[in-house]
Amino acid sequence: MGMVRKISYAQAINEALDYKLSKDKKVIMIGEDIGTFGGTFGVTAGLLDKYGPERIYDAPIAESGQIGVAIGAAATGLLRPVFELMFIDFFGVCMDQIYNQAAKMRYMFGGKAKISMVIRAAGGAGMGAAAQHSQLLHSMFSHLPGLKVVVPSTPSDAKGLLISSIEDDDPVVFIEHKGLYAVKGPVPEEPQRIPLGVADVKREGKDITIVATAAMVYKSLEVATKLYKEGISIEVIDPRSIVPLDENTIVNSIKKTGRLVVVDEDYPRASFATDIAAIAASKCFKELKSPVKLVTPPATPIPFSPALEKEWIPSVEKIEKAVREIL
Amino acid sequence: MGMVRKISYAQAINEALDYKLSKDKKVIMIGEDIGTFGGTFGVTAGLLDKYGPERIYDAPIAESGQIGVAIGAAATGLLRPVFELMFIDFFGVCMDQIYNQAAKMRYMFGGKAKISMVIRAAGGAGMGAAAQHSQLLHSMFSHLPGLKVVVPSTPSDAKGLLISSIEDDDPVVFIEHKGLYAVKGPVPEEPQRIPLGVADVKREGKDITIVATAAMVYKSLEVATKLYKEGISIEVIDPRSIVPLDENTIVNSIKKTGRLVVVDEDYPRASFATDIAAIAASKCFKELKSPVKLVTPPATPIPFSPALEKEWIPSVEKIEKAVREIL
Amino acid sequence: MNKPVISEEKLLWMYETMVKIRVHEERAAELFAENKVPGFVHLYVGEEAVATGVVANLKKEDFISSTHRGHGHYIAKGGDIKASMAELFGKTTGCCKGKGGSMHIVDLSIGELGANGIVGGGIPHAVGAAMGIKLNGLDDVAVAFFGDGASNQQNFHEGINLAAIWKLPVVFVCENNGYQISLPYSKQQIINSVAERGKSYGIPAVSVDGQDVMAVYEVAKEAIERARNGEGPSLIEAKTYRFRGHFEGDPAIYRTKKELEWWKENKDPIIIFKKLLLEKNILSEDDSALIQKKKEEEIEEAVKFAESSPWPKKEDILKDVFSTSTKGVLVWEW
Amino acid sequence: MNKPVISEEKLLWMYETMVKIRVHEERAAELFAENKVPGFVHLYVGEEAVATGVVANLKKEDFISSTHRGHGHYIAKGGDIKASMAELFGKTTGCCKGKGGSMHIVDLSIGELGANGIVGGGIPHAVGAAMGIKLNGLDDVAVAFFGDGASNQQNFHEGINLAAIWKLPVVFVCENNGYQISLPYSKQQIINSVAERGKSYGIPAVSVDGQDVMAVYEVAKEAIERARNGEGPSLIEAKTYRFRGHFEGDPAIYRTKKELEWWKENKDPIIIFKKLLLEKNILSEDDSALIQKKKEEEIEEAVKFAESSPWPKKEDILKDVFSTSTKGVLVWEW
Ligand SMILES: Cc1ncc(C[n+]2csc(CCOP(=O)(O)OP(=O)(O)O)c2C)c(N)n1
Ligand SMILES: Cc1ncc(C[n+]2csc(CCOP(=O)(O)OP(=O)(O)O)c2C)c(N)n1
Ligand SMILES: [Mg+2]
Ligand SMILES: [Mg+2]
Repeated sequence: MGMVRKISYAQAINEALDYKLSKDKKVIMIGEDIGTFGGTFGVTAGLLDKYGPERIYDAPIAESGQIGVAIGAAATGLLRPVFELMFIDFFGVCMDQIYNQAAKMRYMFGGKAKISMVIRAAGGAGMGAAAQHSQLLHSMFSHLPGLKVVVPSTPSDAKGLLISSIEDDDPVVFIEHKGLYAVKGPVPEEPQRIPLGVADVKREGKDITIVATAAMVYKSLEVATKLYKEGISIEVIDPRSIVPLDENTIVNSIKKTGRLVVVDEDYPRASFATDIAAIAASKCFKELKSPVKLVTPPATPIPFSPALEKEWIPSVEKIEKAVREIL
Repeated sequence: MGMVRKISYAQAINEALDYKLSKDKKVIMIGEDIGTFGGTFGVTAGLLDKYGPERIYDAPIAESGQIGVAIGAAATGLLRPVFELMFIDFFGVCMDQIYNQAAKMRYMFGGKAKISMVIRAAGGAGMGAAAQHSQLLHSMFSHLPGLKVVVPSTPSDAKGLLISSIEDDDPVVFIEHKGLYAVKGPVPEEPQRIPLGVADVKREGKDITIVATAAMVYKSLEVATKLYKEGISIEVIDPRSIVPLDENTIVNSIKKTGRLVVVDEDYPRASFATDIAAIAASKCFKELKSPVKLVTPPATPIPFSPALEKEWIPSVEKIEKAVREIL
Repeated sequence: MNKPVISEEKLLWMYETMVKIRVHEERAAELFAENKVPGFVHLYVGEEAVATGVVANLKKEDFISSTHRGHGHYIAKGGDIKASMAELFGKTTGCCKGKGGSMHIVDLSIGELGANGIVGGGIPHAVGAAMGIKLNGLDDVAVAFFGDGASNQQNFHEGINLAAIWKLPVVFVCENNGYQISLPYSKQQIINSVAERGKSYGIPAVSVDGQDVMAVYEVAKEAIERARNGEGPSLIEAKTYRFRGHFEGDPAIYRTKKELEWWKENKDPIIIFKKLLLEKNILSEDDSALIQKKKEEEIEEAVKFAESSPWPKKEDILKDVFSTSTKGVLVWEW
Repeated sequence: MNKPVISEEKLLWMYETMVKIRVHEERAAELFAENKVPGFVHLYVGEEAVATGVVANLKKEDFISSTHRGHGHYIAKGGDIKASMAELFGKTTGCCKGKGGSMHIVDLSIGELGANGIVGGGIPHAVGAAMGIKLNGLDDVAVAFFGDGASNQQNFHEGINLAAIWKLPVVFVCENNGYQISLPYSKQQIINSVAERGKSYGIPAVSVDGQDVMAVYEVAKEAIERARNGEGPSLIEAKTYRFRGHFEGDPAIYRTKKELEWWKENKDPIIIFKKLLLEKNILSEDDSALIQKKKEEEIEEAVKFAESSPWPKKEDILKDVFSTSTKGVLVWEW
């Protein structure tokens, strides 16, 4: 096998969409500026030309209506919609459809409804986009039952997980970190699937476990590489999907290392970070050697000024400090 | 002082509303069926007659519009609206206004906006109201920065906390448990304030700490009373407000007892329960003597059938079992 | 427009359906009062002509989305009343295996996309069904039922506009029963009819007497044919009235007894339709009594089925969240 | 209707305001290109006559709610451009202390309720301000500005209907610039004008040439007077066009160069108004050049103020979440 080509996270997502649109006529897309404009972040470029306006729907600003349409279409079994919410921050205008409808229909209907749909959205801070355009929000979606939640960190994961998400028979919230769209990495041309619910150990280690998501995976790996030179061996786990969660990999790692740092860009309270910390406290108590550390933003909205935003986002320095504190 | 009279949780809330409406002309109410109907649960009975339709607005079904109106009115400083969302489950149709607007305005505007408003809503399971009318949802509101979150368990707390909430200059989500509306307890006639951010130790103990909210406080107390006869001394803490959280009282109790059970009716993942468990794991690690226990519903929507719903809600038996497991 | 010719068979189906709904709902009220049916129950008594007149134009493959007041839609569309009655009881034989209850009865196999506890929530679902229909080149249609209260809500505005711009085969049927719980229509909107809102979306809209099943049938026929012919969506307002409280247990203090009595005496859709069928000699008093009896028996059978059905089991709670296993889903011990 | 008589002073204020907005926005574009202003920046170039013509009828105590494209509204209402320019830079002297940026500029002291990053989000806020006005017996009014795209969204529908039934002193101004980012108006709605939607709510609605500040002024005057007189809300659609991309950095591939050039040549609101003022001898070419220069100096002063202002400090992050202390709010170490 030759060298695996490198493409960006955005291109990888585009490839996954293109692949599924080409293979399955039931797959359609609904969203704002996904057609002519090619997506606010260029992710859907070329798809309208290739598949036409009967598959790629450029919609008026009516997110509740749009996703409601996607849900109805999915419920009939006639389509498998991919709904693009331009920014995950806009969930609030369509949360009822996401959560009281899509997430619960299967359950409320005793398993009789199949809501095969994906909600793709851009998330994450770092662009100076302020409090209403910078959130990541995966915690909340994992809290609310009935949604699968995917937060890929690498181009290859993004492609493989998106194909699996579109093929999944349940509603999947697929959050793409804006700061990663331009990141390049090796991505196989062939449409390989990465199953939901399987964590990826991005680096093996034995002294301490870091669980990190999305952009925080890179910062955690940076710390792991740095501290390795000092003889500190850090295991970095990227759960990739938050629901389902690969508990085994996480629990086994914590049991092995006895130490846990959770690094996450979402708000800290009642969050993905506390979820993992609580897993440690209840399921790995015997093996835990030191207090669990959470490295997250503060419990505040996201400030606009670049001077503040860069401090708000968890930094390599803070991760390093947390690791040292519990070693 | 004579005997304190006993009134219901619903009446206590009505008294708090009545008191603030009578004392402050800026206080108004917006919601569905709060006027002529007196509220779906009878909580606002009599207020329309007393204060008229210019203070008590019976609104068409347009929750996003309603709360948006409340926010605008609050932002001007001209009014202090109390918005009633009939069921907290309906948050999804107005979440953007709750969360991207009310919660963040003060921050986004550099502290210049003052959003003095209360969002009252009924929550909680046990009525056979199924997946879209039975949730409690305080975790999610505590996760998202910018909202104060109150979940009272007793009539007296409900009255004192609601008066404080209406007088607070920030947006407060005030969740009333439907199963408690009929519960009676001693409530002072005078409008005493209970500050937000002060937990109430509903029972002192030394062997184990239970942190419980809303209806779960009663079940936890039941277990505490029962096990006391066996010589097990349980401390039951009701945080009353989740944001701000009285961390000190909780942390000190866990340090004292070395053991923690969190009992909560909200969904378990990335929740209030994991928040408290994570506090134990990170801030009380040295003193912890056994694994932390979470007693919550499963991570599923709420089933309709009474046969299922009663199993879904955390039971006295499950709380007792959890306590015994870590003793 | 010429009056459509309707077969006797269809007319009798309409009559039987209305009676069936009425009998079902009155029995459900009793069962609620006896504490056999828990939760919130919103009945369709008085509004039977709307669901019936509309659905009389639909075939099995067509879709409908429904509301919290959904029994009538379900029955008209051909839903199995044993399954729905068992659902009202919370039994495992229910159409949702006891997980949904009255506000969530559903039968996807006959295109019934589900009742809905969120007002307005189902409106865009019918639009989505219509999108599926159009893309698959089918000649089916979808119908969204909803109330006057719902027409003030986001999904009405957003759902209809999307259907209009994409020219989808869907019909929006607003059951204006004059109240949103306690709020009269006159305090919801300062216009005279929800149909006036059709202009906002550039679609045909009409208001019809919802107590006259023939009138409903006719306007629905036109709208549904337009949708089937690829001419896009329409809006129908059917002016109707509910003969019971908003939900069972509602003392309905917000309306006068006189108003209620007037509607019952003058605008009972079953009495009105029966009179017409008697006049036309399509129905005799004997036929009518027989239909009533037959429907009562059917409902009684459903009640027996529900009563004798088993309760769901504790472990069922963990099923049906996802189509895949619960691995990694629960996380927390239970 | 007789044309209202407008004082020369007001006419000159209108001209100066439009020039000020134009100069401000063109400078902001440069600053964005130079990476001095981060984030998303949506400029008002080409639409100056709308904010100006409407706000010319308002006093300081009146309220407006704004949008992501909010600089024009802020400037017209009298916002301090030093504070807003510093905000665009993210400096601590900004109107939001650097926490908001372009999408959140605000000045509550002059009734500017804030720009908004959520399309449609601000519409009901103006309605709420109007409720406050009415209850306090004031003679102020509130104006909600929003785009054509926003008129498809929930808050348009819900906000306007509430204002209508409660007869509140608010005016809804839709700035129909023909695009919702890349989606032309013709693909958003199949009607011809957002004003047609007024019928849904039973309120007066009118469409006006948004490039003609006098025309905007006149229809706004009527609507605002109606509101002040307790006669309830109105809807105005101002047909306009944005001369720049949706946000800075947008190559605007969704529209033709020809279309853009046509608007710039034939429908530049400043050129049109200047011509009128010259004809009427209210303005000379020299006056105009002087105004241009004065505005450039003002903006330059604001830019200098912004550039020389300090950055906010790390610890500021924790401030302004609540009016009370952070006790029990952060919980997690930071
Ligand atoms: C979004 C939302 N808001 C409020 C409710 C509570 N609620 C249930 S039914 C109802 C009234 C509905 O009125 P209408 O649409 O006219 O239907 P009807 O009950 O008259 O058939 C309300 C307010 C709800 N279920 N969902
Ligand atoms: C609820 C919501 N959906 C989508 C967006 C992304 N967005 C920002 S501006 C915009 C277009 C707005 O169009 P319009 O209302 O016509 O205003 P214009 O930009 O033309 O002034 C969109 C889609 C948003 N900010 N909020
Ligand atoms: Mg109604
Ligand atoms: Mg526009």
